[in-house]
Amino acid sequence: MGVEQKLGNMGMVTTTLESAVNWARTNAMWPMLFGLACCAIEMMSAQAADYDMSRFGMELMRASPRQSDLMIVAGRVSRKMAPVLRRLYDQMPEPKWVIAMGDCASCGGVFNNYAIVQGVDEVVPVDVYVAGCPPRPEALIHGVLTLFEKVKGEKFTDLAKA
Amino acid sequence: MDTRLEKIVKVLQEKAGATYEEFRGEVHVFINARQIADALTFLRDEHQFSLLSAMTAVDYWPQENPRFHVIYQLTSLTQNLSIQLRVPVNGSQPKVPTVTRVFEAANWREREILDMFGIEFEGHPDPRRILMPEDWDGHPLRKDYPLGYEEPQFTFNFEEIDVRKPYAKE
Amino acid sequence: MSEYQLQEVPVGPYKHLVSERAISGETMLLNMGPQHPSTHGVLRLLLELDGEVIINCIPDFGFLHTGIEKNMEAKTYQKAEVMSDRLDYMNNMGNNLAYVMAIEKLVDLDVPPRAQALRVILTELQRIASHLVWLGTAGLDLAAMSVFLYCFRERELILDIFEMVSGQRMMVTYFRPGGVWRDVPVEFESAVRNFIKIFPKRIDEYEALLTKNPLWLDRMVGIGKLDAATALQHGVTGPMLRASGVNWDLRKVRPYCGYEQYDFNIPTETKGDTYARYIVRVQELRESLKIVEQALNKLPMGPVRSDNRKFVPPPRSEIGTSMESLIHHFKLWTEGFPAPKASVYSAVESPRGELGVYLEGDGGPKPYRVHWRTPSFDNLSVLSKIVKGHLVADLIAILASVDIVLGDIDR
Amino acid sequence: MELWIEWIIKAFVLAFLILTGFAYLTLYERRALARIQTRIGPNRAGPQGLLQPIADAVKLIFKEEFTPALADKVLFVLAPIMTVVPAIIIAAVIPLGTQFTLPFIDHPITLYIADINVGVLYLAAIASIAVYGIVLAGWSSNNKYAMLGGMRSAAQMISYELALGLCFVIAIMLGNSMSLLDIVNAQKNVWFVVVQPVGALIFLITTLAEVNRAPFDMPEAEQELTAGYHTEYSGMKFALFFMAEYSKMIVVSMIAATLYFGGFREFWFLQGTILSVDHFWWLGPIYLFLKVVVLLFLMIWVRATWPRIRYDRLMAFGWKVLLPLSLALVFFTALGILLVQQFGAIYLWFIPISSIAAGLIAVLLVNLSLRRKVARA
Repeated sequence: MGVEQKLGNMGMVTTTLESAVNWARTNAMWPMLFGLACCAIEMMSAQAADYDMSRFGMELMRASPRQSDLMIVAGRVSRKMAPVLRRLYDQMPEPKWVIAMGDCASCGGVFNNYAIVQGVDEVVPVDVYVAGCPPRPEALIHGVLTLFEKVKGEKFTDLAKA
Repeated sequence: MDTRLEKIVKVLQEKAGATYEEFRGEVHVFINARQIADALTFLRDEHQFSLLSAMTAVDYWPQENPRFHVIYQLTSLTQNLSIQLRVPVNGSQPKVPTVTRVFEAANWREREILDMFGIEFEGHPDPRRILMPEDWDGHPLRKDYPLGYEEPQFTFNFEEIDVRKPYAKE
Repeated sequence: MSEYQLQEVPVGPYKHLVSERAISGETMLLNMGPQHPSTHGVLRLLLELDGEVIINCIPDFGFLHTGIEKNMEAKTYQKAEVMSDRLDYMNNMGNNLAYVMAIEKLVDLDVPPRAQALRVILTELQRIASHLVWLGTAGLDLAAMSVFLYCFRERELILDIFEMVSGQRMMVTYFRPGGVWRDVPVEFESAVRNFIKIFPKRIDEYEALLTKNPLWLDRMVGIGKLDAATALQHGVTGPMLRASGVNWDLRKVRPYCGYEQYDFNIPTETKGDTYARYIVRVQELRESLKIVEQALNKLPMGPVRSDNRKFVPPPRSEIGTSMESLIHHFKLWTEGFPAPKASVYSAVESPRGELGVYLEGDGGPKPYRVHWRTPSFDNLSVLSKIVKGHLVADLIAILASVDIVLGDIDR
Repeated sequence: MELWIEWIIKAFVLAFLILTGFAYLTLYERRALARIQTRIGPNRAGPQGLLQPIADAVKLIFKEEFTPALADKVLFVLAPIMTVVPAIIIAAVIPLGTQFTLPFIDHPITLYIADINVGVLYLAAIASIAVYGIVLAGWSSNNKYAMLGGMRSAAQMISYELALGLCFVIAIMLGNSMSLLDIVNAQKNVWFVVVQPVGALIFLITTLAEVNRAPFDMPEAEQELTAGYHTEYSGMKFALFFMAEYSKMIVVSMIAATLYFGGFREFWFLQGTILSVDHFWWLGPIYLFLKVVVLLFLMIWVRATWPRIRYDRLMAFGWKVLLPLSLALVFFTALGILLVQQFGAIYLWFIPISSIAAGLIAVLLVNLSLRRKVARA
């Protein structure tokens, strides 16, 4: 964890700092360049001209997990991929968030079978689930904005405890 | 049946004791496992069936003998013809000689069949699983392998499912 | 100072595939993927490198294995179609087409001409969309990033058309056994015409950015050469095979859906390198557009679904008046239709090559076995041959030119 | 006494300028790229996205710092510092303007930190230090991608430093001095880009390689080496690399403007008017700023348009095309200067004409070889 873990509760100072930091985090959340299946194509569409996630400062897709804040699990996660996914998640520095994009990542979707992990929340903790198969880019952006709302309410003390 | 195919099937019948079926214009030739490599070489070299379009298997479980059919779908580009060879395989210790020396496309296809059906290909240069993890148990496309159905979660069975379903913790 | 040591990739299962030098540590084993920006998904390539020269390339995949074939066996023929969309997720219409054509062949079902023409229009649009994604990502892989965004801009136009006809952008499930889901809305024609009008200029734009660009030529020409004999040995089909000089396109040689009525060329190149594949695909964009235009001009009026009530549900209006229709409707949507105990193999030309469906019925309403002969699977198998001796940077270009879709490979 | 206070203040101002410049350059790049790509770009943080760099910075500060277990800890921490420091101190010799007199105490303040007589040498020396940081970062991360990135960086730097150095030499010869201030003043009447256009072009190309910008962004080639030398860096350490790259972009643009585009001097047609630098001292920084913005846009434009060149081609291009060509340019420039001294100023035209001819020949040869390659393949 970053600096805040060492801060603890300092009353008003941290509250103001908290909101400033959370504002920064919502405005500069760099997603990991990481696509699995069909949803990855819609994620790319969301980056492209018609939807343009760059408006939220999210066009800096980082290829290295070390530099990313947000993991968008775009697509179905197979049993073979699950350990890799977890490892990628572990490689991301704190604080980090996960969006389960699409039905497959959220709950297994139409693939209720031996090969697919029934919801990526079995492997990594998920912050926001986006429904759809695949979700429209607007739906993904809505998911991202929902995550922003969540991040804005985060407290340093909670993070320090975790 | 196309007259050109007729000739080929006749040769296969004589040489390898093959039988054939016809369905909606498709010719399926049943052939012995031992002769498959020779038959494919014959088709490739003498009748320009240069493309192994598809190769797969079917499981007729619980029928045991033959339990599997290994299927070779061949295409001839010059003659614009297709022919399907089917090799019946026994259920206990299924084994088929490899055809990687005839068609390199068979390399991965055979690995896939090994992975999915557990049919061994004798003499295969790289017999590893291809799609499933190395340590996976069983062969998913066999009919006796369960689909792996998991009960979906709905509002009324929330708690029941939550007890069983694993969740990742921070 | 800590002792410096690189973490080694465990050689274990790959011992027989890498050279002696890799085991002694003389060459470097580099693990590329499953998470890597240019493996187009979750492909893992184990590279053996001497400096930056590739000695060995061992593809490892299955990270997206979805069990689609098994899952389709557990559903009725109509319901299983939903799975087909999710195989090759760039070519949803094409997958639907391959699957419904296999069913139609299995149960011997006729398709009215309007539905045939609609199928042609939509699969060709899908081909354009798929090639656009390919062109965009290939550009992105070689760091020509603007092309990517331009391509996606045009792709949106196609997706809008898909949404208009089927209600979904990607997972359309629009073609149904015996025809299409329902007739296209009235705006369909103007939307497609608008696209036909806009698109040629846009192709010129991409070509202006890339085709003659010296850096692009430098990255592409002479890289990853594949000769026709090797290609056929490995079962390579589609644009990759045509770039190696084999004129083989199922739309021409075994016309389906009435492709024989349309006048179009099959672009072929002879050099078989990365650039040839690029040229073939870009020309295919134009050819597909030609087909779309012709099909749209000829689009016949009439029903869009076969009236064989044993396999095709009756229209809504009939259900209220005809008892027989009601029973058919009920039977079809609860139980499904039975198919004979036989097998067929039916193939269409997908943007990546021969997309074949092996479908076997057992007399019941569920397919006994569905096998997808997916083009990317075979196209990828040739990769380790054509990258040998090239640099890591070339691997990216070659991989981009192979145009793999991992959903297509892993199924 | 007064002197060192002045220096400290100037140094702070300069560092502040470059660091703010770096921050806003990222925004400038993202917005410009977005424009080229028919997008909008960041516009949610603050009005028109103006607070975007601050959000990025704050986020990165509060991000977890991470050092891989098997990394070389000392060098791992040192590497980003070694990259960022040269990028900032290199600006010390760049003249931002003439000078002005402080009111009340009548003290002249020059708009540069140091006007050392071997300013150009200083530039060349400091610019080549930055590569150590990158190589060390690649090596110390204990990551194969990072190491490949670091190695590429070293090789690339060596092959382009020579052509870059020769372009410095051309400017030195034309300016008849190694002091940057003198070089700027020598461009009062005619910019060196007019005298030696090909040299300016080569300078721009080599600086692209020098700062690892597309199409020469080998060390961090995202599609090949995931993130190259900074694969393992997170949080503030990564931000330092980011800072170094963008500060270097600014600084090399400043150098390019200084050596070839008249530095802080006004446009030639404004000479003698009220808009001349001689008239108002504060116009100097403004002119320089405008030139830098244009040059930066050029870099962004190139990035948006061109594919990445291949690693070995890049070296071949450096050694086989740029180096001989710049040597020829040095020769032509020297010859031209000699002619001017012997026969009069009209012979100045010899330099641009001969060098454009040489440049065209080079382009032709490259084109021919490419065409041969296409035909052969």
